[in-house]
Amino acid sequence: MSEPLLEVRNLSKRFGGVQALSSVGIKAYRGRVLGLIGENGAGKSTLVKSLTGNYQPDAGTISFAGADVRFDRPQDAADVGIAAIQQEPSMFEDLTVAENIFVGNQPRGRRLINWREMRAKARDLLVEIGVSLDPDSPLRELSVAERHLVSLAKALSSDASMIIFDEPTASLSQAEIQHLYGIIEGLKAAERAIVFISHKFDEIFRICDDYAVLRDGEMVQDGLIADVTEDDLIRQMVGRTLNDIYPKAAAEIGETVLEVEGFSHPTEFADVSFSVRRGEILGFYGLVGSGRTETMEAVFGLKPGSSGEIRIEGRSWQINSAQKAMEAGIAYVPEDRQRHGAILPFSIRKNMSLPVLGTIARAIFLNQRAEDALCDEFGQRVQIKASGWSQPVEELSGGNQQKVVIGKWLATQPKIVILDEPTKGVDVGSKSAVHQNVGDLVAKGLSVIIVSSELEEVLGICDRIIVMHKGRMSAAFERKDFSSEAIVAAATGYAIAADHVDGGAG
Amino acid sequence: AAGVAALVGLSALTSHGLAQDKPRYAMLVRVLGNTAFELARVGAQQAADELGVELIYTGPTENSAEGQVALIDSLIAQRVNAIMLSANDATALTPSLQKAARRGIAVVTWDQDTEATARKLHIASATNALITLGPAKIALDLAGGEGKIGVISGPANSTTQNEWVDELIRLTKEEDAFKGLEVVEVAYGDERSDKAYNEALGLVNKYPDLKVIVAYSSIGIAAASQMVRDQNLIGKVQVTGLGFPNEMVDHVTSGATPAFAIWNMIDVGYTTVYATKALIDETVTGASGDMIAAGRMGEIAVGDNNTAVMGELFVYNKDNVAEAADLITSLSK
Amino acid sequence: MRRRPDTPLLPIMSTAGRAEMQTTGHSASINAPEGVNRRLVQNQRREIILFALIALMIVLIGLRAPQYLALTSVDNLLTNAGFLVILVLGQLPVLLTRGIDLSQAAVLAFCGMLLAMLSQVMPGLPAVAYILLALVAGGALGAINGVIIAFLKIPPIIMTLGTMSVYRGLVYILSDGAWVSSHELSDRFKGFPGGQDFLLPNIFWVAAICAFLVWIGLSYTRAGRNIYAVGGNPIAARYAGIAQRRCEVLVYVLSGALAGLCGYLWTARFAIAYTQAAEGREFAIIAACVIGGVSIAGGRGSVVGAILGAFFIAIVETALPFLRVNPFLQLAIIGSVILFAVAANARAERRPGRQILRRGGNEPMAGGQKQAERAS
Amino acid sequence: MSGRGTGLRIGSWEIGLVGLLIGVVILNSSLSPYFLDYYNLIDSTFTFSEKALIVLPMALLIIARDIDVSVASIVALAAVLMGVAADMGAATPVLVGVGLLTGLVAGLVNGAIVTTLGVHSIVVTIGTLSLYRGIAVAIVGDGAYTSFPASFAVFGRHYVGDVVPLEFVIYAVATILFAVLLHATIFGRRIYAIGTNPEAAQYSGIAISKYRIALFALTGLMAGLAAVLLTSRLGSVRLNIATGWELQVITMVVLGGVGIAGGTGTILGVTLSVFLIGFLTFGLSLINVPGIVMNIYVGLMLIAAIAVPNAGKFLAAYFDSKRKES
Ligand SMILES: Nc1ncnc2c1ncn2[C@@H]1O[C@H](COP(=O)(O)OP(=O)(O)OP(=O)(O)O)[C@@H](O)[C@H]1O
Ligand SMILES: Nc1ncnc2c1ncn2[C@@H]1O[C@H](COP(=O)(O)OP(=O)(O)OP(=O)(O)O)[C@@H](O)[C@H]1O
Ligand SMILES: [Mg+2]
Ligand SMILES: [Mg+2]
Repeated sequence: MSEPLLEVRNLSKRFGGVQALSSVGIKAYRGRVLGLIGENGAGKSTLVKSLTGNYQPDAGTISFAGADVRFDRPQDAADVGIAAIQQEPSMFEDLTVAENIFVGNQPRGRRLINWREMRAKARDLLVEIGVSLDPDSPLRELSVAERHLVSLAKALSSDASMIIFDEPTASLSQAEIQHLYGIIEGLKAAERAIVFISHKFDEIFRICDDYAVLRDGEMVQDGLIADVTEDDLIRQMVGRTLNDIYPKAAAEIGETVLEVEGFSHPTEFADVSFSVRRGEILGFYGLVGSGRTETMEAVFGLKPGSSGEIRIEGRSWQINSAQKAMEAGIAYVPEDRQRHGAILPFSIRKNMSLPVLGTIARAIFLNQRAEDALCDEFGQRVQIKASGWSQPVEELSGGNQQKVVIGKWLATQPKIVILDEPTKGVDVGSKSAVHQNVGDLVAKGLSVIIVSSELEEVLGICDRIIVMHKGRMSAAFERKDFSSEAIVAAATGYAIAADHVDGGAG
Repeated sequence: AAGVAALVGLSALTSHGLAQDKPRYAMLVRVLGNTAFELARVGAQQAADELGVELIYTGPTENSAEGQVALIDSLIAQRVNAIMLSANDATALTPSLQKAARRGIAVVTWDQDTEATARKLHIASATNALITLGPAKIALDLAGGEGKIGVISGPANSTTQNEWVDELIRLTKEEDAFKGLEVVEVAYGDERSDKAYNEALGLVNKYPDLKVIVAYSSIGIAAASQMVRDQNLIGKVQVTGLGFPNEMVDHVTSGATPAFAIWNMIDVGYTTVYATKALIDETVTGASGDMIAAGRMGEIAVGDNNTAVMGELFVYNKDNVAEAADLITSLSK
Repeated sequence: MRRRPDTPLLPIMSTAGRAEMQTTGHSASINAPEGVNRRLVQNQRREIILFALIALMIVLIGLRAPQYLALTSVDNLLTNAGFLVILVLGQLPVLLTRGIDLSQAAVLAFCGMLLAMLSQVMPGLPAVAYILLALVAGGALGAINGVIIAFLKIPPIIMTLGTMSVYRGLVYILSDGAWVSSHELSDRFKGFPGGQDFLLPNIFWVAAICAFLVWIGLSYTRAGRNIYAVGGNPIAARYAGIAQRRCEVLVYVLSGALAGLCGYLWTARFAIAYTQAAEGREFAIIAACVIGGVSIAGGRGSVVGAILGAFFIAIVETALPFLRVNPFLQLAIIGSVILFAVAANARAERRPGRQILRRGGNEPMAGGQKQAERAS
Repeated sequence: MSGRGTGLRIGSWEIGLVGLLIGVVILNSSLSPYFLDYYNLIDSTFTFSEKALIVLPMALLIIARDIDVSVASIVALAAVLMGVAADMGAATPVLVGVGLLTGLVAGLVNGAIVTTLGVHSIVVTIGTLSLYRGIAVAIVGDGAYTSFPASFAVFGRHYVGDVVPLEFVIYAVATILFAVLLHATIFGRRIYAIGTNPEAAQYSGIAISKYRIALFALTGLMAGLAAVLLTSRLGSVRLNIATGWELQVITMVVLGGVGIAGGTGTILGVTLSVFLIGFLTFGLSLINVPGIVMNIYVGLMLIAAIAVPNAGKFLAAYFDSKRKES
């Protein structure tokens, strides 16, 4: 193997109490893909951000193309030719696609920005990665997937010799992921060095040449993908073996609890009809941007202007607000847990009690004893790991934050629980824990709706799957006739076979 | 902490000595920064020096009753010997002033009066009739006996200024001498030069045959004169009213304002301090008929309603304005 | 990229992509003129509406009070609008960075007084010198705002609320509460701002020049685009390696400098400097920006819009005296007009959510997309 | 700032304010012999009690990420309408009713416009700032309302037991009520939640719009109460009554440690800052510092309160990086 393009030697970084990285070393080569693997909080993103000048490491050396380098500002990293597609591509809603690509180094004439040139360059880049986007369209009109592709275009625009993908597929659908593989192959062919972070092993084995495993901020092992099996990797990253990530909870299925009929919204989705039964797990699969979140938000009363009928245990409800939905016995664990799920600066206690304050208060006065009791009961049930109920949620790891949100909703004693992307960006360990919880819920006789973009997940744990495409139901499957091909096809809109679309009322 | 440090520093800059020996008279004006009161202060200071009194000059930043009430309370707290004020609200100050009286503080009003129960004595710069008359006479002969005149008043809420305007309108309607004049409109300049300027401009545009603009506000007359000069209307539209020599010199020399009138604020301030001293020394009681010995101003009689009036307005024109201006500038620097 | 354009990364995709680009209306706008117009109209919608509104207003006023359209009063309008435009041009970039500058009026008063007193000691200076001095003095006061906001992370509204009082108080200390009036100001000092050397009032021309420069700065320089970026998404801006602090300092210096300039013009125009000068204009400035479609939340707003907003307010203020409305009603009218304009804006202010149902053309999966169409 | 969503716990901010307050008291008593005098101090509360009544709801409003700059205009409108009622010979209870009702309605209107238009409240209330005072001006014109019944003067001028002004007692009671409301009830908790993360609050089933409207209404109501006390104290209403209060009120709130970004702040904090500013300005007035110069000190204090701690952090970080260099 030739000289490594990038070599990192015993890099260390700590945040207050957390030692995010301790003397980590990795190598990346031109024309090869290095897979960076590790649990949530293992330090992958921190490593990336140290390589892109967003964080300054406390110790260690980075040598790039043979020379030692240090990045005080993100610009420094860009200058030597390192580009990254960050885990959450944060971009500029109000600027155009072209501007988002070239922000900070717009093409200029003598002094002034040359807009025509900028548009042209942007268009070429977009064509090269095969996206048909108008360089002039404001970013806010784009879907998450499109945003990822724009940030990829940005990475390419800087003519970087090394490109880092931090969990690029977390919010992408199968088809989009396939597309991304193609792009990465192309980059390999163009002699770029690639670093690829993911929690999904199929991808890692699909496109990585080398791997490096992080655990609690330390390098555990690295080598050639060819030399390892999935189980080896899992053992190395969690330090133990996991038996089953997708356990199928065996709860017996009862009568119909929730019926949604002819649900429509002027812009987001149209005539969605489905029903869930007691003890049943209903999966919603589809591409990102296919309108599942919107549909669920509407069921939970958060999307004004949506029409259609909702019946719960036979009784029909006019749900126009979250309060009403809770009253009706619906709980919604939103997709974006940081923004919608929890109030990060609040303590676990305050988060847990928020939806049920009215019921646990003495008259209108706060009742801390009752709040603690609440946490004891439901916090235990989802096994939150925390120093105490007074710990702010922002100090918890992603997985535990997710548990707080779920626990908070269980506290509302719901009949139906809607989980939107509950395992998005969650590592295998926490993932199986979440699935355990789902199992317990249905076992207790609740009904669960899971929105997920991960095929294995829906295939693994659902009794029925409804597929959405561009805001419409494109198919519905009973467990007996689950088939990956048919589901993916329906999701990408290939075969919309009418006979599949029954309200799923079963 | 740094806050306090800064405070100490700045207070040092602005805090005035607290000489306990001399008697302390507080001169409370309607609003700070108005030349009229600055002039009164000059006169008052002269008198204070002559009488060996310490003069405290203060006033609110905004022309509001709340501000003056707060200041009166703080003056009471300081146990000053006298409060001499130009009131910006006839009723609102009464409780505080009566409290002051109960604490043995002599209360004298000047320029603008309060309710009679709130003070012992009032020094009037002139009666409203006299004040209105000054500019009215000038306007009359500027207009050559007859013609349209527009009025620029101060803030719409200033009682006195409105009284003057009403009086002016009464004159033009009822007094034969002034029948020739027609007040076509009253505009409010709000003591803001840009507002006054626009209002004046509005007048000349609306009434092409407007002869004279009478401004019962020192900012108004300056702004109007400025407008007349900008629009090259000198000689066509003439400006007069109440103003201060130091602000009006070059409007007068330019011809925009051939003449204007004003009472002598310096004398008002001067007299007020003497009157207050007399009141405290109980050489006068403020009853009608009392004679106040007011230093260089000679003897001044107290009329009914415990009010002593200073007399006719003084008219400035190109012959006397310049030297008056220089005098004022030299005094107030 | 170190790659020849004729060998794209993804042969298969890119051809599909290209094919897509000709067909789908969404991306067509690049080369199809009607597409361009569509986008122009949709982006400039608010400005166009506002412009129409202003035109309508002028017509109505003209019907009611023809003399308002007389040349002299038009000059007067342009002068007043000029002041407001200059201040608004300073406020706009600040708002774009999610900031706010409440100290502008105080800076105006301070610089006005400073220069007025200066003109007493050295009356001979040419107007240019005064203008430069005003810019420098104002810029300095603005820099104090900017540096402390940027480096000590004080919320702008608090910082400028504080300096608003401080600067205003300093005017008083500087002048000892006294006024500087016409005859104490040299003719050189008063000459240019009062003049009409090129047909229209000089103040109007100054405002026009400022507008042009700010427009160029905001839309054709990296610094300008960075200002939009920082306001639109501070975190992303940091990742993009944009020097946030420099942007912040820059906008407050600019805001201060323009307020200072305005201070000189104002003082010279009305030939008087006093402590309360322009007091309370802060709100009018903000209102003008908002009416012009500048977002308080940062990241959105155009020079054209802001200027139209300034004219909107200036027209209302200057027209009321002509319309012979009861002076006591003017404030209430201004208030309801502001509210009306804000309400009219509120719609445009709402972000157009992406429309899943009608989102045709710009699917990332160009290839799959086509087949999907065929399949269905 | 005091810990996010904290209850009555005393944060570093409050401690800082106590320090400043002590500093100001020492400073003032050294500058003027008349400062440390019970009657003077208690009388000085007249100058801020009314504003402080508006500070309380304004704090809640800002904690919930809103703001109302129209409060001074509401005071003016309420005062003028009371004056009108008085002229029509209304009795004291009616006058109080008119004042409170006017405030309440004005506040409701603010809230309704803000929530329906979805425009930032500072923008909307800048509009109503002109509108409300405009209406007041249109009614009172250049005149003044002075014909208030004698019994009406109680609120502004009466001393409870000849030692404590009734105004101050009312303010003290209001402070306690607001402290309980914000720190001990579910409403307070929800207000913090809304201010810290409105979206999450909505997803948790909190009726955000209802809360916002209610807070605006409460602010209006308290402004109405302030108007009652002020009018009663002055016994005279003119169109420029209560000018400039909005900024003084907001200054007190912010200096009290209420984060303009929402979600932080305590009633203890704003109470301390009320007394801080109140005593500072009173002390300065005792040495006859003009009001406009006092504003310099208040402004500096406002800036210093946040700048000084941050400056510490900044320098620390700076030297830290310097060490890394070498
Ligand atoms: N800005 C920060 N401040 C404090 N702690 C941080 C910060 N960023 C990361 N951490 C901590 O450092 C550790 C590593 O975080 P990092 O984001 O690198 O994990 P990761 O491997 O990217 O996890 P994931 O797979 O969820 O993205 C975690 O414990 C995290 O809590
Ligand atoms: N153009 C966009 N602007 C803002 N947010 C977007 C956009 N596109 C997608 N998102 C966010 O990304 C997520 C996925 O998009 P969306 O929810 O609309 O589709 P979906 O069918 O729910 O897909 P999924 O639930 O798998 O994410 C949601 O959180 C949505 O808010
Ligand atoms: Mg990560
Ligand atoms: Mg979603």
